Amino acid sequence: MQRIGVFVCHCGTNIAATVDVARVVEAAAKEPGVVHAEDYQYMCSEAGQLKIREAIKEKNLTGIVVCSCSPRMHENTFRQAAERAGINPYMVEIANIREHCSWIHKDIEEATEKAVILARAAIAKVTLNAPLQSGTSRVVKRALVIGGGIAGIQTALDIADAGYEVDIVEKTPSIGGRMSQLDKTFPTLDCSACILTPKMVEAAAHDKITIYTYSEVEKVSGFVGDFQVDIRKKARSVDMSKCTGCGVCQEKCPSKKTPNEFNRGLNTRSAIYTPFAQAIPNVPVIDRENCIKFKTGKCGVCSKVCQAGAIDYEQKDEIVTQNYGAIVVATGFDTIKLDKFDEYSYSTSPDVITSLELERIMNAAGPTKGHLERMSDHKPPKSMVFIQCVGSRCADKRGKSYCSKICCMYTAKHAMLIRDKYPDVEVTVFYIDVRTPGKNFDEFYRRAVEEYGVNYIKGQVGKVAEKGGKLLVQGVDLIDNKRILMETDMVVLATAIEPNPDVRKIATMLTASIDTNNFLTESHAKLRPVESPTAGIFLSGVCQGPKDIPETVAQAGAAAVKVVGLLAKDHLVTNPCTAKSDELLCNGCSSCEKVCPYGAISYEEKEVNDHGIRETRRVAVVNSALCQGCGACTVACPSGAMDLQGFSNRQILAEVDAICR
Amino acid sequence: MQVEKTQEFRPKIVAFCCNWCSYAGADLAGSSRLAYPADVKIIRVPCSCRVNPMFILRAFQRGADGVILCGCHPGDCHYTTGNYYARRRMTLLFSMLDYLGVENGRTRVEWVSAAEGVKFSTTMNEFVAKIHSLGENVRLGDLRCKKD
Amino acid sequence: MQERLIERAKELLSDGTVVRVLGWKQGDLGYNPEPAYFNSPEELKDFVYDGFCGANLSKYMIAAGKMEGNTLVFLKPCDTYSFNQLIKEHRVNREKTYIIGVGCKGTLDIDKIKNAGIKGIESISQDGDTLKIQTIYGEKEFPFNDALLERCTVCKGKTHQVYDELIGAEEGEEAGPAGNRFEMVEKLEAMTPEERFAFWQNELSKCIRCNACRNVCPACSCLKCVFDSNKFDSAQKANVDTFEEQMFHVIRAFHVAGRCTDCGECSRVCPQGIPLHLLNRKFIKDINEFYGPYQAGEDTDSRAPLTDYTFEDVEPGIVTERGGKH
Amino acid sequence: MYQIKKDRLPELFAAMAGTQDLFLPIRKADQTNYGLWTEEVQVDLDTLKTVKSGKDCFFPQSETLYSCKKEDGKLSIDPAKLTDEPFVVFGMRACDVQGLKVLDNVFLNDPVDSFYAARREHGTVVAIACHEPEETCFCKVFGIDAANPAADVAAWFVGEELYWKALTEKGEALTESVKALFTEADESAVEEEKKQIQAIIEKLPFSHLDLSRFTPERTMELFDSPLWEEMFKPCLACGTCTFVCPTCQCYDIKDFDTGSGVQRYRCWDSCMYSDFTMMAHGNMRTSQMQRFRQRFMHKLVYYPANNDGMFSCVGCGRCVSKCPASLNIVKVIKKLGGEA
Amino acid sequence: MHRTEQEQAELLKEISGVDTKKCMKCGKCSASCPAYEEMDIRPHQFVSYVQNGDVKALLKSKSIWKCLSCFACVERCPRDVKPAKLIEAVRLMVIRERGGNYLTPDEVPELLDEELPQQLLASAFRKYSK
Repeated sequence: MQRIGVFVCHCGTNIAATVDVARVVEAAAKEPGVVHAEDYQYMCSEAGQLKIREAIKEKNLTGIVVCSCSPRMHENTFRQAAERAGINPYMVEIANIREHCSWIHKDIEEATEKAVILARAAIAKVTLNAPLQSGTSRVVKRALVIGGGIAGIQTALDIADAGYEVDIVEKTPSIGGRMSQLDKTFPTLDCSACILTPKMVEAAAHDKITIYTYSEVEKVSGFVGDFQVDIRKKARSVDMSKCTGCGVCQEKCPSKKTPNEFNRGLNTRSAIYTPFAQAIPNVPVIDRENCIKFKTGKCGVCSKVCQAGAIDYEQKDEIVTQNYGAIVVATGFDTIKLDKFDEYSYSTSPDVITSLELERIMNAAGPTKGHLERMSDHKPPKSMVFIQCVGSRCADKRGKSYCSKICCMYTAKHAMLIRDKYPDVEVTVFYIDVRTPGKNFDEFYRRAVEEYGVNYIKGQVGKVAEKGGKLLVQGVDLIDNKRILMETDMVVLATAIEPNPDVRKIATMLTASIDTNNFLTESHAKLRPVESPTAGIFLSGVCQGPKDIPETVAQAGAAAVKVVGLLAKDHLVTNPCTAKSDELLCNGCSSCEKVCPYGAISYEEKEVNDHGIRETRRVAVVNSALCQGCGACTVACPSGAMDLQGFSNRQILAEVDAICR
Repeated sequence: MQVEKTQEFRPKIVAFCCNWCSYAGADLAGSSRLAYPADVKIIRVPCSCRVNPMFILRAFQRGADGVILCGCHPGDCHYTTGNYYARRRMTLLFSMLDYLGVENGRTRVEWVSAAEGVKFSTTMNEFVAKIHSLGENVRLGDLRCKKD
Repeated sequence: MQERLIERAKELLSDGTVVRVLGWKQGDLGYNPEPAYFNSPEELKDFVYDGFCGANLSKYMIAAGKMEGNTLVFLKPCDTYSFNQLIKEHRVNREKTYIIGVGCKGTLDIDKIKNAGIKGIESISQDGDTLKIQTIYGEKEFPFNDALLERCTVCKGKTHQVYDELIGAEEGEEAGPAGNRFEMVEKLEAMTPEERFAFWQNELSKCIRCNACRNVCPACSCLKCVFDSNKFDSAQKANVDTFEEQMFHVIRAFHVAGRCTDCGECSRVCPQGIPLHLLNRKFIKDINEFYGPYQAGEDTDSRAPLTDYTFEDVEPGIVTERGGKH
Repeated sequence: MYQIKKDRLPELFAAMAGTQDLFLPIRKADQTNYGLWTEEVQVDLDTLKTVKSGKDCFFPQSETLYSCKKEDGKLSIDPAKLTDEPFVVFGMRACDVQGLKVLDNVFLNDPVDSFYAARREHGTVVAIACHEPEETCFCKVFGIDAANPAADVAAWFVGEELYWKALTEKGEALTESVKALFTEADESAVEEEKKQIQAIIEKLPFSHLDLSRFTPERTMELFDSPLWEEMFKPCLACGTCTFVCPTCQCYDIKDFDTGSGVQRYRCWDSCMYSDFTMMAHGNMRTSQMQRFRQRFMHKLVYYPANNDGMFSCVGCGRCVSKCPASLNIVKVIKKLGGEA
Repeated sequence: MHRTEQEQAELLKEISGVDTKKCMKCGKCSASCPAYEEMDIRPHQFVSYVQNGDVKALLKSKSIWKCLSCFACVERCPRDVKPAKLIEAVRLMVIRERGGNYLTPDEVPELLDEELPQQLLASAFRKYSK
């Protein structure tokens, strides 16, 4: 029989003003097993904790119930106090009589009665508590960053600079990400490549950073401190150690009709290609789907022209298995598909483009070598219309409910750059709101209007139609309350951004939670913004929510610090509230295994002695290092063999009974 | 056994709340001083998927008049998938209880995030009101557990 | 057909494919054959296969799988669903089992015959669509179809889901009478909660907690049932209170939900004639409606509905919204 | 001997129930079991065998022995009240009546079971002769005469009449209390019925089972028979046979925590259950074969050995018709008795 | 029955099923409207007028007879506000206030016009049959 001590906290007047603390003590003292009950002003104070420690020693207590604030607040405090007095910290239960009682009830009678019942439930539970031992698990001093954009690069650099090994896995043939596609950046208008390339080079040169490009994460197992990850290095068909990056192969490649992804399909590329000139690594890949050699078996031009003999058609995908202590997700974003926005004629007119396409058009290395021209007839436009919020702030299924955050600013940038370089081009921006929170942002936008004469019209465009080589824009000016019907040469859509479509697959592998928009969920919206609720998984960049470059870089650094904080530990303490299977009751039916999100349950053929019957049975075994203690298995188990330590069937039933008594 | 007709009906309500979202939501309701009747007593479980149908039946056996299960919103489960299993289990269980002729308002599932103190409080107020309208649970109780 | 089965069993015993045969043995009344093991060709003289061989032998294969050597088992089409489900749950040993899928014309319910007032039955024989019943009170006749077990009036079909060979189950065989198996469930759903409560009170109060339903159920294959262990303080041997009837049957149905193949054994064996299949079918109906059609035992590797989910699953509130009457 | 028209039976029931509880076969949800008579119930005297025997009326499936409570550190015990009011059980059959005698030997001998004794003392049994015995019946094997049930009152249905004859003092007293409803009748009225019943019984398939091998001397031989291993195999280990049996008397004692106290109750147990006679060290019968053997050895060997040769089977045949695996005591008697 | 303007606004929301609070004032409805130039009060204004309880102006507006019920605004509204349903509701309110049909079904054929869009006809007939 447990010897239980009950400690009722006044919390100043927070509890004592609505709960008759003395009556709670009196009632608790009568409960079976209770040998000590007292109250105190502030149980969490050093003096309060001392009372607990003294009582444990004097009365030989084996179980502690503290009636106080939420266990989310001070459970740890009281567990530590108990531990210091020599009893197992998991022999402590909290009755939440503040948040769940005194703060929400006014009537003292009612509140006191409820506090007594909550205390009773905690006493009933602690009666069945058993000492639990936390285990420890190792921390592998190596981090994985998934995604090699600016977020991933920055995170990797910061972790590596702190002295830990980092691997970057990038799906495309080069690191650089979206930022490498941008021409200029707001609000300072510096060239994107000029500020990104040095970072890329730094990452590539860093002796603590290993970069896997053209690679994907294939499988993740393990848990915080010790994830095991399979990385699939897709066959590049080019030997990285031999290639000099001379580029002859790309020039000579006869298959040049593949839409160029880097230029958003505005021009084409060869089947063997590097996405862009500054690519890191500067080693091409063969796109096997479009390569004549792979399609027909004939050709082999690249192999013939390669002086270094780097072309290797036989190369196979390779799986690299590596252990990591922490994983950072930096999978970034893409623009949404516009197939549901027919009113803007995006899919029918080549002169209606997205902002990201405009970036490529404006870029000196882009499809037009930086000349602003219409994609239909390659003539320079005389007027341009920008439409904001295309697919953002949408309540219906066509778009996204959120604000994409960056569009207002890049549109101002585009408008400004165009007016600067081509002053004769009329630029009109249709907007709903102009949102410019950020340092020097509103000033930037005002300059576009005031200095560069960009025409901002409040009102969404209803329709864009092609008419005689021109685009007819039908809108409305909400300020003047008049219809606008204007002809223009180009229309640029500020297309909503969305998380990279691959993120759902990755999140599932990582058991990291994801919201309805596919953004990864942070552990706490305010206080833990760069951590996933899944321990050991961190978030960097737009995968967590829309953000611009400075914010991304800031978050990348923050994620890196969190990773470093984790990797700096020698070992981690594991949660002892894990599932446990009673092998005498287990049928080996596999129901539990199917619902375990952590792959913590496996099966063994085990010799059991069931009351004298000896036989070999297939029984479930829980890996307590993997188990996170959710309890899904305990309900899936029909025989009741699976139970959860710390929240056992009998403990919860005891609470139910005590409450309903 | 005589039930005092004059005495005001004070329902017994058990609320199972997952540790990560709903229990925190209840804490937020508390720190925001959002009142709900004292008839509701919360049991903390790690996840909504920890709640066994037997716990719910047991509560009714012991005289509970209503049982509510709160967990993280689908997609937000701390354990990724727990509430999806809970959702199926509870849907089927509630449907079965309804089929047996138990008033279906006596059981409820609500997804309450840690940020939804208001929702927690409103939900509990609504639920208590519903149980008041249904009255005492007689169809799923155990006579032996009635205090006489 | 019986002769063909015996012949084949003898062959398989003689050539060493199997060391024992699990089938049905002639009873001492016209209608009570029992499941039995036959260890030698000679013992097979007592083998019988007729309309009263309703017993689903799948569950016996859990025990048989632990015995030395291979076992030949005869499975009717609907029994094979149970066997498959047991394979899925790692409860039987497929390697050590030789399955002969036997054709089935429907199995019979002796109580239906007795309830029609036919007493003192000495023997029963089939003549076309009619059962000829010899009793001490004279000869009686009874239509074959009227004597079918409820489950056979809503036959799942004549296709075996797993077997090594088939006997008497020819291709394209007509399915049995295919009634709507959810008819009674729907009827109950259409009642008011008060009526439903009264219906189930009436039925469940008959329960004597003999556990026949559980022990015969191929899905109830737990080594130790929760109702026999103290894990939930749920071990009770009798229904001391009506709550216990509800608790036992609801939880049992819940535990087999998504695993129950609707073999109907529970209702067949209940000494008090409680229509237990109506509980299981309610879950089956709900699962089909909420999560898409699912037939347990059709395969050996799919996820059961309760160990699966989709992001878009209906919310438990559907029960209130759908509501039924109040 | 008295007689009363069948259609006046409701009046008879009302008269008996006026002064005491009346239990009789009631049809509910398509099954017939003993229950308390009220005007609403559907009395069913046509069904030969109720699902559960009338044993329930004297030895209920579960009954509370006492309840206890702890309040303010003090324990109080409240024993259950023993039956102290008279009651009538109407409609039992000869086999069930014999079943009570089997129970009597167990519960009324020292140490006396006070709960059972109180019910036996206050209960009056009216038994009906079996008009149409069925193929599962084999009471004759145990020397029971279904045409002459040996209860407090014996009754016969002949045509539209019920004939009534008190056999004991309790029976006389009951008869006295409802005599106003009866008319006098002649014993000869039921002679033909009795003969008919006995003639049918002669023809029943199980009426001539040979019990000669079931003797105390053969205990070990029967116990060690290799046949058990073969016979038990289809057994599902359910308790159907036990719970429908009029003579099974094993019970388990359990505690129920009501939340505010503890109720100690007893309920029928079944030797078929794996936790039957489970003790702290484990179970002495570890296999189903052993439990299966226990049931039949008890009925056919151990009990008679201790009770002057009285078998604790009465041939009611309930297990024959209810066993889910079609096992039954008849198959055992035949097999062990050397017939099959 | 006499209603205050605020009650009328509530009624309009109820009839139309429109939640005017969802409007983010982007103007896409008006920008999409083919009858925009004909209207004195524009589709986007209908939403804010109802939101502000200014129903009298709407009841008098000629816009309600100019709306073609083409549902372009409903289709394109990013916030799923459905201005056309609101306009339809105002129309209904006018018709009901006038105390019944002021055109009989026989009169409809006379008004038929080859160029009249089918949708308008359907919607007009619905209006008259109320």
